[in-house]
Formats: sequence, structure tokens, C-alpha cells
Amino acid sequence: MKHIIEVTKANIYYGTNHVLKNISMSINENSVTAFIGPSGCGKSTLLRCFNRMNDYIDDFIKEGDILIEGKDIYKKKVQVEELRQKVGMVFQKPNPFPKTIYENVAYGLRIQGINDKSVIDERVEKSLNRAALWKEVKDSLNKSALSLSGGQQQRLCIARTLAVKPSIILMDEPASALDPISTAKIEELINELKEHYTIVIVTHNMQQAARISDKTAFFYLGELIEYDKTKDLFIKPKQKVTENYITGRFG
Amino acid sequence: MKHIIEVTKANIYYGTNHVLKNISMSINENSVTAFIGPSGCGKSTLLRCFNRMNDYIDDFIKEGDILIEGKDIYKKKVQVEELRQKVGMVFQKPNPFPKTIYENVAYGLRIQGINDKSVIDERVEKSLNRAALWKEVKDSLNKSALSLSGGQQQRLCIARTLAVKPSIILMDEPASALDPISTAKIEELINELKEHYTIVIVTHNMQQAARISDKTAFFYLGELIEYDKTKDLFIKPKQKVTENYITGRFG
Amino acid sequence: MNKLATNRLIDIGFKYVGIFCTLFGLIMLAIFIGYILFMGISRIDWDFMTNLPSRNAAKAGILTAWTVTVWILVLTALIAIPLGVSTGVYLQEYGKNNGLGSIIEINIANLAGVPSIIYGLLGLEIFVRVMNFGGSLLAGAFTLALLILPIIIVATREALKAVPKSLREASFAMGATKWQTVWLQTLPAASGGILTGIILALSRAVGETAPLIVIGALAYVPFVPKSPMDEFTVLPMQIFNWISRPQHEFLINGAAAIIILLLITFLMNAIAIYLRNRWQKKINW
Amino acid sequence: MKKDKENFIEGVLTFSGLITILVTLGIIWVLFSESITFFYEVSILDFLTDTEWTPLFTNKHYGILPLLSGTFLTTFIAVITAVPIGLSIAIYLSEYAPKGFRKSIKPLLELLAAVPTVVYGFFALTVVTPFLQLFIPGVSTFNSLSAGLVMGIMIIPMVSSLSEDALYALPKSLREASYGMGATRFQTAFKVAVPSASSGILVSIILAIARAVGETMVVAIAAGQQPTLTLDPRQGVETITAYIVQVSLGDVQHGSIEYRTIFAAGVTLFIFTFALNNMSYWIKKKYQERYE
Amino acid sequence: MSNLEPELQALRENLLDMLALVTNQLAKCKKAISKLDAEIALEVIESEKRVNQLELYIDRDCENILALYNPVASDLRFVLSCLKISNDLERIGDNAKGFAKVLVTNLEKASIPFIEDFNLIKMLEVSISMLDEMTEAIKNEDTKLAKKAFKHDDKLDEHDKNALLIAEKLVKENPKSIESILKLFSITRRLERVGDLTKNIAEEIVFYIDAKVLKHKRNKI
Amino acid sequence: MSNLEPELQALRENLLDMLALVTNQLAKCKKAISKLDAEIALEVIESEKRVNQLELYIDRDCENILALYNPVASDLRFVLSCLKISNDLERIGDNAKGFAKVLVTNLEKASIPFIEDFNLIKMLEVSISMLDEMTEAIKNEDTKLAKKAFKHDDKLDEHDKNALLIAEKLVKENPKSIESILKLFSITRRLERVGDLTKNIAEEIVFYIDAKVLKHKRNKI
Ligand SMILES: Nc1ncnc2c1ncn2[C@@H]1O[C@H](COP(=O)(O)OP(=O)(O)OP(=O)(O)O)[C@@H](O)[C@H]1O
Ligand SMILES: Nc1ncnc2c1ncn2[C@@H]1O[C@H](COP(=O)(O)OP(=O)(O)OP(=O)(O)O)[C@@H](O)[C@H]1O
Ligand SMILES: [Mg+2]
Ligand SMILES: [Mg+2]
Ligand SMILES: O=P([O-])([O-])[O-]
Repeated sequence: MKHIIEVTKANIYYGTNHVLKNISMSINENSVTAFIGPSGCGKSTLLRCFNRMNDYIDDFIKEGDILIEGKDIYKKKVQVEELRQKVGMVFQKPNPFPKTIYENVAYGLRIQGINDKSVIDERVEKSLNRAALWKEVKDSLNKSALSLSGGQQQRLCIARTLAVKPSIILMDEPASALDPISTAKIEELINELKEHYTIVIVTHNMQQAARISDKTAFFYLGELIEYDKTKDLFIKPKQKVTENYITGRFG
Repeated sequence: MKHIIEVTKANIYYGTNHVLKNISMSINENSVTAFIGPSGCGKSTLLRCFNRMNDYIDDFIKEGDILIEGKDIYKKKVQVEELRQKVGMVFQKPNPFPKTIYENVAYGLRIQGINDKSVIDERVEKSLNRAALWKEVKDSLNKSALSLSGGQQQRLCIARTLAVKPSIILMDEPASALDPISTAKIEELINELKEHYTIVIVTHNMQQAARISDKTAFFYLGELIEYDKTKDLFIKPKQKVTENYITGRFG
Repeated sequence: MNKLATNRLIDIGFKYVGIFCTLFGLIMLAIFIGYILFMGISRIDWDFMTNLPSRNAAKAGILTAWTVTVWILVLTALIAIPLGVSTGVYLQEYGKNNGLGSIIEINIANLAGVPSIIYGLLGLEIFVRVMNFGGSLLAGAFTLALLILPIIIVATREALKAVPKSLREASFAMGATKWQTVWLQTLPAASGGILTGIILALSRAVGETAPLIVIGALAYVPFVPKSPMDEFTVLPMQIFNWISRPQHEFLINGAAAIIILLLITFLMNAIAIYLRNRWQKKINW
Repeated sequence: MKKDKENFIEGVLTFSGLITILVTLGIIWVLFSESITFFYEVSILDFLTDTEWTPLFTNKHYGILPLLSGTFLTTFIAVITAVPIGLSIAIYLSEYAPKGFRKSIKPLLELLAAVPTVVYGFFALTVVTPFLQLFIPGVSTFNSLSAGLVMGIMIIPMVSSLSEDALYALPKSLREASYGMGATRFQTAFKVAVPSASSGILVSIILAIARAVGETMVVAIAAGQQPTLTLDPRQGVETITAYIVQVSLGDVQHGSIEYRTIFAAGVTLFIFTFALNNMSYWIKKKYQERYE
Repeated sequence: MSNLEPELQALRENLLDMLALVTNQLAKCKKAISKLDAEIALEVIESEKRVNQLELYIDRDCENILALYNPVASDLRFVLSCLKISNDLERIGDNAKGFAKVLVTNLEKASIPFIEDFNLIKMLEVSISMLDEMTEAIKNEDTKLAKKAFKHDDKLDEHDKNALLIAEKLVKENPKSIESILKLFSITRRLERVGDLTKNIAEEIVFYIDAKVLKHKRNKI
Repeated sequence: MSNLEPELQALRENLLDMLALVTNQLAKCKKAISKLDAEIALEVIESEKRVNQLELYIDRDCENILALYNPVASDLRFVLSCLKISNDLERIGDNAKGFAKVLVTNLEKASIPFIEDFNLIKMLEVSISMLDEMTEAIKNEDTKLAKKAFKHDDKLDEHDKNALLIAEKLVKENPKSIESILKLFSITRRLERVGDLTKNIAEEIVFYIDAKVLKHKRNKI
């Protein structure tokens, strides 16, 4: 299996706060990788490094290398905008733009300067389809995205990300604001998407990590403690601290 | 086992929205009862009926009877303030008062007009102890409650409720805003409290309901579909819709 | 990816537009303060502060003006604060969903936008004529109190609104009554915001000129008022009077008085900003 | 007993709320009762169509148009100064500026609005007008350009602060969504943030207009007191507010027609600001709950 | 939860495969014993490895499902049943192998009548049809069918009980063939076990479909 | 998760109880056979009900834990092991009962030497000591101890393999006691099963402590 993301000896600081310590890991293409660990262990920080969403934080410092498709994404000449089209992101709370459903999905194309209606139409339909939302919204594409339910909004956010043809999708607790039924739908979707996309997901919900991911990385106090096939991690973790965390015997 | 709460043919409306339909149920004393069900099915509404927190909603209409310790709590002459001291409530997000830890716990006594320092001192210590927080805060009783971590804040909220000696504690998703470790602590606490208190808890997390409750009530579209021992509900539910919900085959 | 390069260029371009505009505002402020200081600072001395106004520019001072400004401040505060805060509390905590509440709410929104000079007309009719206070300090205080009332009410409301619903629920759930909840929880939690609003409102009152002109405050009052029923002038009136005169000396007097006035308003604003920051930090639970 | 206390307190609070209604009723009553007597003497048609306003002269004309044009001219100049600058500042602060910078710059800008208006008048008269006279021929000592520009500077913080608040109140997630799609900050600002906060921005502009319409001292001091019907910004004009000040400063007999003119002018002013305020109120109300 | 469905499906298929394999083992035993064909018996012994393999697969599947998907209600009951059924099937496979082993060890032609006497073919037929019923019961989630096993098993027990007397009689009558008789005697016991184990499977099927525990109960209907 | 710990504790205790009970059954079998005491054998048969009961308890505990607490890692492995161990123990109990049943049915004094010949007491002793080791292994989470079972079991298999020859010889030599000999022959098989089952238990113990699957593996060390 190809490694689409490679992290080598990464150290991340916020000012003097050493948030991630000497992380090295490779993430497989077209698979689901879950990041778990207690609050504040640095999961989101690492995830956001993959599309440089941490750029705007003033005192953010990165050491080590992060390669995506073999290229160092922190090189000077890398265009972040381009990177972010390749590495899409879905957030904790559904955050559709206060525009129509159609315009939400079209947004990524428009900012690339694509305005050809037929191209956009086609891409919107395809993305919504892939995000398993087309059936529900095809008759109301011009309604405000805010009129959708939480779960639908989140799928819309996924569709919007798909529209710019990313190869990697980062998700930071994408279902934690949703009820169990919507959560199940999102999980199902993730399962379908992994055929064509690499998905990296941060989740607080260990059961969720167990259910949907192929590999799981457990972080603790900024260190990558264990990174293994999900099955193995949940049935026979190698590290005591992992075992304690997943069995709830912690602290 | 004694039935401390008895609901008979309760119907609840918000204006014309029929939110709870013909609910009848009895809740056992000194046990944990969990309410589960999809979003909007009316769990919180029913819970809030038990201490009349819905009173301030203008178009709230209740039919049927709700008895606590054998008394109809919706009778005219019932003093809500007194009722709420007997039926405490813990909310989804930890909501300590922006006062010191000590004053948070003392609040309930003060509003009853109790100002004797020795009485309050004693009650504060006892409540904090019972909420498994005394050890952590005994040296910083005069610090602001907001300086505590989320999990500690939630335990403080529980301590505050205990201080007025309730017999019933209502909890509306008390751990959904907390990380897994704090959640585990709250669950442990609930388990200890049930010896002396009747606990009714709304939770979105089925595993949580499974872990901590003695009986579970499953609501769907405003109806009480199934109400049984938690074990039985999760191993051999009687209703197909319950089965579908707990196994995640829904909608 | 030519498009991308253009987009990035536009992005950077706008950044400098933004910086320029921000600096423009600040530079105007600086020029202006510098100019005033340049003109007026040398005129400020002990005599200027303690002399009564005079037709002789060199002898004229602002004793009347600033003492009355203090008087007015106190009176206005006494009238406006209780009224404003209790209305704010009523709107946010009691009347939110009833008809009266929404009427009052719309009413306040309108009052807040009524130009100050209209309050002058109101004061002229009601306080000066109907209540027969004449062009007195009391009439001025009442007029200004009404003028800043909406500001205080709105600030109180906003501050109360910022208090999370969960705090109220927590208090109710403990068995507190509505007033206990307001008095023990909501108001203390909102106090920082309310105080900020009050100070900003008062600083507005300090600088108001137009309504006082309309109710007939006199620009020339060569004595310090002894009672609220006396005639009065305030700092801005004094300034207006001086700068309306053709003689350059009076212009300099005006500049000097402006320095004092700015000092007072800026000081009040600084206090308000400080309080607001502290309060906002606290309320972010 | 507990109940009695609660009811009493609620009564007191309701009463203070009612007082604010009395204030409004007072304003309306004062303005209209005095103007009605005015309109007994002057026909409304004349009032609205006559192009001269000379109530203080012996040849009396009561045409409000010159005052209105003066008001609108100064307001217009102020608004076209304040809106672009204020909006740019708002967008820069919310989308570009480092957090610390934003926090310290905003209160400084707000000081611009805290400066008493009489002081701005002084500034317009003694600094801006002489400065304009250097470049633009024909600028008179009292002119609407100078007054308008200074008023514009004065209301910059209204536009920038209120707009910035509206922009800043947008959930952070909305911006992150846009960045995450590969948008630049400019695109994010203009395609997502500004449209999403449009109602708040609109409200800020309307309020700024209302403020400029009602502004008194700057125009009274710097724009002059000649009610001329002109669109030439170099000339002196008189606004409604300036006229009221002018009359108030003079010795006008209570109950005289001159006295009543200020109420007629006041009513006109009130109607305009009332309309603007209501507009902003309803816009705000309509869009308030969008992100809650 | 979306992923659970296919996992359960895969589990069910593995279970049915294992069931088919074990049934086939018994069918081969029958063939082998009717023809005294050591070749076929060897096949049975060989296939035991695959049975073991399948047991391990099913165990691992069950573990994964339990660890990763937290099944409840019928899903949980199904997984638990699979765990137990696969165990039972493995033991049936074991017994089939033991049975076949005896057939491989130079059993004389002379012992054919003893096979008759011990009723072995009849017992095998009953066992096979019981397993077939289990397959149908699982496929159609039909507990009635599963419960038939309880009656059939009684027949096998009957045969087994007689085995001692038959053996005694045969030993006395055929002192030369003692070894063969003892061997055949020992394998009747095995068929009795097969019946018991199939009964256990039936109990598990009832448990997972109807959520009723029949194990160790007298009255199973 | 707080509630899980006591539940696991209770489960462990039930398991140890069951283990003790079954070990005791075998010990009683030994006593009964050494003295040919039908009374004691009856006790064994009686106690089988309690073994069954305990198996049901443990099954139910495991189900509850799996349904309610979603155990993972070592917790999950422990629960799964318990499920299987209890099943194995029940079967050991079954075999003990079968063993005892033979002792109850009028076994003649004459057969005492045969007991010697079949090495039954020795086999029982090995079985008992194996089970004792399992108890210790579980109590101390000691997989080394558990693994000893694999060697012990080889001894039992040895004895069992000889049983057929011994039976043949005895039948020839004591044509009068055929019934007793056949009965004893049939129960050596049972002791072999006990060894196998204990070996399974040992595999489960290793699985839950070391997360290694030894079942159906050749090399178990
Ligand atoms: N913008 C920031 N500036 C400074 N410190 C930060 C910032 N964001 C996060 N941190 C700190 O970095 C550490 C790791 O944060 P991060 O958000 O990556 O944790 P996490 O594992 O995602 O936690 P959670 O599960 O709560 O989201 C924390 O200690 C946090 O306080
Ligand atoms: N204050 C209110 N006014 C009007 N309708 C309400 C109010 N609160 C809740 N409802 C409606 O009542 C129904 C039940 O709400 P409730 O909050 O009891 O559901 P819930 O089961 O607790 O859902 P959740 O799991 O999302 O908290 C919903 O349809 C909701 O829209
Ligand atoms: Mg995070
Ligand atoms: Mg709820
Ligand atoms: O393995 P058995 O229990 O069938 O002997």
C-alpha cells in the first residue's frame, strides 16, 4: 500500500508549549486512519498540519518533515491554496456557508475561477451524490444550506470538499456534534469514501475509531504511543498506556 | 422497590406541537434510570417536567399526572422552589456560578436563608466529598469555580445540587461535553450516588446508558416505546424499533 | 495556476489597503490631538482652571464649566442609572416574551437613534417650560439623563444577554426564585458590562452640547452654581462659545478647554475599555 | 410572602420600562403639538415646496428644502468618506490583522467616536477648511465639504466597529471552511464573511447615516448658517440641526412663529431618523437568530 | 455501525461454510463405513484441518466484531452463538475425524455385520439430517426447525445406550474380532456426542433468534 | 467504565468457583473409584447441576458485560476466555458425571484390578493436578503454569492409546467380566477428553493474558 502522508520526526510548538514530540508516521492511501487520545494530546494539531491550517497561528513552530505524495508541504514555494484543494477538511461542527446548497458545493470551483455552469452543475451533482445527499436535496438545491438538519449539513460539508477533487480528507471529530443516527450515516459515508480517498479522522469516540478505521494512532501527551491496525490496537494493544486508555482505566 | 416518580398518561405540547404522547411510567427509588432515543423525541422535555423547569416556556401545556413521592407536583399550591430543592438538576454543559468553589456549593443554602457558617461549612465539605471532589479542591475552596477543569466543574455542579439534600437528581446529558476520562469519573460518581439518590439521566450515548443505568426507557417520536431493565433492553429488546435503534439500523 | 497567482496578489493588495485605512483614522486622530495640544497646551495653568469666565480672553477660566460638568455628571447618573438598569433588567429577564416587552424594546431601539438635538427640544418643552425648571442645571441633567437612558438600557441588556442561559437554569434548578436569580447571579455576572455601558454613556453626556443649547444653557455664567436650579454652562458649551468668537485668543482658550474635555472623555473611555476587557475575559466561560 | 416580594419587584421594573415609553410619547407630543400650531400658519405644501427658508427675516419663507439639501449634502459627503474606509478597516481587522493588533487598535479607533462633537467642529473650522482652501479654489470659510469630511472621520468607527463586530461574530468555523477549500483571505472575506455578515454591515451603515443626519455641532460650527439650496460642497449650507441651534442661541419668544419653526424642523428630522432607525432595527431583528 | 452489517454477513457465511464442511465430513464417514473405504476416511481426516481453520476464522471474526462494533441485541446474540456453534462444529469435526481414524486402521471385512449391529449407518444418517436441519434453521432463522434436533438426539442416545449390551454380546460371540468390536464400540460413543453437540447448536440458534436460553433446561419447547 | 471492574471481578470469581467445583468432582471421582464407593459417585452426579448452573451464570455475565460495557483489549479477551473456559469446564463436569455414572452401576468388586490395569487413578490424578495448575494460572495470570498442561495432556493421551490393547487383553483373560471391562474402557476415553479440555482451557488462559492464539497450533510454546 502506498504511503500518501509521511511524517518524519515532527516537533510542533505553540510558542514554548511543546505540543507534538518527535512524531513519525506514514498514512496509507485510500484507507481510514483514526487519531485517538485524551484531550489536548495534539491530535487536532497534527491533523491541521496536513493542510497547513495552522499557518495563521502566530506562534506556531514546526520542525521535521511532513510529506504529502512525496512532496514537502512546508517548502516555501508550496502554494497553500493548492495544497488545501488537494487536502480537504471537514470540521467538528457542520459549517456550511450561509448560501444555497448549490452554491456551497460550487464554492470551491468558483474560487478557482471556474464559472462554466455546465461544469459546475455536473460537479455539484456528482459531489452530492458521492456524499449520499443528492437524493435528499436534489429538489431544493436553491434552498439555504442552513435549512438542512445537522447531519445533512455535515454531509453537505463533505460534498463541498469532494467538489474540488481532493485526494485526502481530514476530519476533526466530524460527528461529535451529531445525534447517533446522523453519526451512523456519516460513518457509512466514510466507509464508502475510503475507496477513492485517504481519510484521516480525529475522534474522541473510541468506538467510532474502532468501527470505521483501518489503522488507529494513539497519542498521549504529544507523543505517538501506538500506531497499528485498528483490530490489533483494540484487541491486543502493545503498550500498557494504550490498554489503559482504551479500557477506560486512566488517570 | 418504591416508585418515587410516577407519570400517568402524560401528554405534553409546545403550542400545537404534541411532544410527548400518553406517557405512563414509574421510576424506582435509589436507582439509575436512563432515557434514550433519537434527537427531538422528547427526553429532555419529560425530564424537565420532573422539576417543572418547563414552567417558563409560554406555550407549554401538560396533561395527565406527574407524581413525585406520591404528590402531584403540578398542583397549584406546590411551591416550585421547594420542589426544585427536592429534585435537583445537572445540565449538559457544566455551569458553575462565577463565584468561588465554596460559594457555589453554599448557594442553595444561602437562597434558603441559611447563613450559619458552621452549618454551611459542614454541608459544603460533605457535598464535595460525596461528589468525589473534596480531595481535589479542599485547599482551594476560595478559588473561582471557573478555574476548574470541565470534568471537575461538572462534579462541582453535582456537589452543589447535593448540598440542598435532594432525593432525586435529574441529569440531561451530563457528560456529553466532557472528554472520555472525565466522563468515566462522572459515571463512577453516578454509580456511587445511586445508593442514596434516585437518578434520572438523559443520554445520547447508548453505551453510557448501558453502562450506568438499572433501567432504560426508549423514546421515539414522543412515545415511550420500551421501558425495561437495561440488561434486557440491550440483550433482548421486545420492540423491533428499539432493536433497530440500539443496533444502529435506523431510518 | 495563473489564476491562483492573481488571487494571491489581490489578497496581499487588500492587506495594504486595510492597513492604510486603519492608519488613516489613527493619523487623523493624532494630527488633531497634536494640533490642539500645540495650540492650547501653553494656555493651561492653575488660573485657567480656577478662573471664572470673563470677557477678557486672557483672564477667562473654566471653573464654572468644569465644576458644572461634574455636577451634571452626578445628577445625570443618579437619574439615568437606576432607571436604565431596571428597564434593561425588565426587558431581558421579565418582559422578553410578552407584548409590553416587545413594545418597550422597539421603543428603546428608536430612542437610541433619536438625534440629541431632539432631546433638547423635549427638554425645552417638558423640563424648561412645563415643569418650569427654566434653563437650569436640573433641566440640563434631566435632558441628558433621558438622552443617555437608551444607551444604558441597551448596554444592560447586552450585558445580561451575554450571561449564558445555563447560569439562570442552574440557579432556578437550585430552587432560587426569579429575583434571587437576577440579583445573585445574572446582575453580578453582567456587572462588568453594565458598568462599562454606564461609563461610556456618561462620557457621551459630558461631551453633549446641542441639547443644552436648545434648552437654553447660557454660555456666559460668571459664577459657580450653588443649587441645581441655577443657570449653568458646561465645558463643551464654553468651548463652543469661545470658538464661535472671531478673536484668536478665544480660539486658544477654546483649544485649551478642549484639552481638558478630551482628557476627561478619554479617561472615561480608557476606564470603560479596561473594564470591558476584564469583564469579557471573565464571562468567557 | 415570597410571591408578594417577587410581584412587587416585577412591578417596579415594569414601571421603569413604562417610563421609556413616556419619553417617546413625550417627544412625539412635544414635536407634533408645537408643529401643528406651526402648520396652522404655514401650509404644508409651502413647507415642502418653497425653496427658501427665511423665518428669521422680515420676508418670511418657510420652505424646508434648503435645510434638507444642506443636511443631505453633508450627510452624503460624510457617508462616502466613512463607508469605504470603515469597511476596509473592519475587513482588515477581522480577516487579516493579528489578534493582538486587533485588540489594541479597536479601542483606539473607537476614541474617534468618543471625541465630543463640538471639538470636531473646531477641527473642521480651524484645520480642515484652511487645508482645503489650499487645494480647492472657492472654498468658503463655512462649507459643507469640510463639515462632511470631518463628520465622515467621526463616524468611521461606527461603521468599522459595528461591521467588525458583525464579521467577528461569524463562527470561526465558517472561515476555516473557506480556507480549507483553498480560498485566499481576500476570497474568504468577500465571498463568505461579508455576505454572511451583510445584515450587520448594512445596519452599521444605516446607523452611521442616521448619526450624520442628526449630527449638530460639527455642521453648526463648520458648515455655516446660510440656508441655501445648493449641491456645491464648497459653499456654506445650513442643516436642520444647525438651524435649531441657531434659533436656540438667539432670543426667540416662546410661542412665536420663529419658536415653532424649530419644532417643525425637528419633526422633519425626527421622521427621517425614525425611518432609518426602524429600518436598521428590523434588519437586525430578522437576521439575528441566524447563527444561534 | 454501517460496517457491522457486512461483517455479520461474512461471519454468517463462514459459519454456514463450516457447517457444510462438517456435514460433508459425516456424509463421507457414512460413505467410508458403508464401503469400508479407507481412502474416503482419509479425506475426512484431511479436512479436519480446514474445519480447525474455519473455527479460528470465526473466532477471530467474532472477536473483531465484539471489539470494534460493540454489537447489542440480536447482533450480539448472533455473534455469541457463532462463537459457540463454531466450537461445537469443531468438536463434531473432531469426532468425525476420530470416527474416520478407526476406519483407516485396517478394519477387517469381517466387521461389516458388526457395523450393522451397532446401527452405525443409521446413527450417521440421523446426525447428517440433524445438521442439515441446522443449516436450514440458520438460513431461514427458523427456530421450529432447530428444535427438531431435540427429538432426533433422543434417537441417537437410544442407540448409544444399547451399544454396551451389543458390544458385550458381540465380544462373546466373536472372540476373534475383539479389537474391531472394541473400536466400533468406541465410535458409537462419538456419534452420540455428535448428537449432543448438534443439540447444543440448536439451543444456540434458538438463543440468538428468540433470545431464549434453553441450555440445561428440561423442557426445551 | 467504572462499573466494569466489579463485573469482571464477579465473573472471575464465578469462573474460579466453577473451576474449583469441577476439580472437586474429579477428586471425588478418584475417591469413589479407589473405594468403589457409589455414594461418593452419586455426589458427583448431583453436583453436575451446580456446574451447569454456574455455566449459565457465567454465560449470562459475559453477555451482560459484552452488551453493556463494550470491553476491549485484555478485558474483552478475558470475557471471551471465560465464555470458552466455562464451556470447557461444563464438558469436564459432564465427563466426570459420565465417569461417576459408571461407578454407580453395580460395578463388581472383581473389577478392582482392572482399574489398576487401565491406570484410571493415575489418569485422574494427572487431570486433577492439571486443573489445579489452571486455577493457579488464572489467579496469578501466569501463562507458564498454564502451558504445563500441554505436556501433562500428552501423558493422558498415552494412557488412552494403550486402553484399547489393555481392554482387548482383559476381555480375553476375563470373559466373565466383559461388561465391567467395557464400562471401564469407555471411561478411559472420558479422562482423555478431560485432558484435552484442560488443554483448551490452558490455551484460553494464554490467549487472554498474552493475546496469543495457540488453539490448533502445533508448537504451543
Ligand atoms: N492556537 C493555539 N495556540 C496555542 N496553543 C494551542 C493552540 N491550539 C492548541 N493549543 C494547545 O496545543 C495542545 C494540543 O492541542 P490540540 O487541539 O491539538 O489537542 P487535541 O488532541 O486535538 O485535543 P482535543 O481532543 O481537546 O481537541 C493543547 O495543549 C492546546 O492547549
Ligand atoms: N422551548 C421549546 N419550545 C417549543 N418547542 C420545543 C421547546 N423545546 C423543545 N421543543 C420541541 O420539543 C420536541 C422535544 O424536544 P426535547 O428537547 O425534549 O427532545 P430531546 O429528546 O431531548 O432531544 P435532544 O436529544 O436533541 O435533546 C422537539 O421537537 C423540540 O423541537
Ligand atoms: Mg481536537
Ligand atoms: Mg435533550
Ligand atoms: O469434546 P466433547 O465434549 O464432545 O467430548
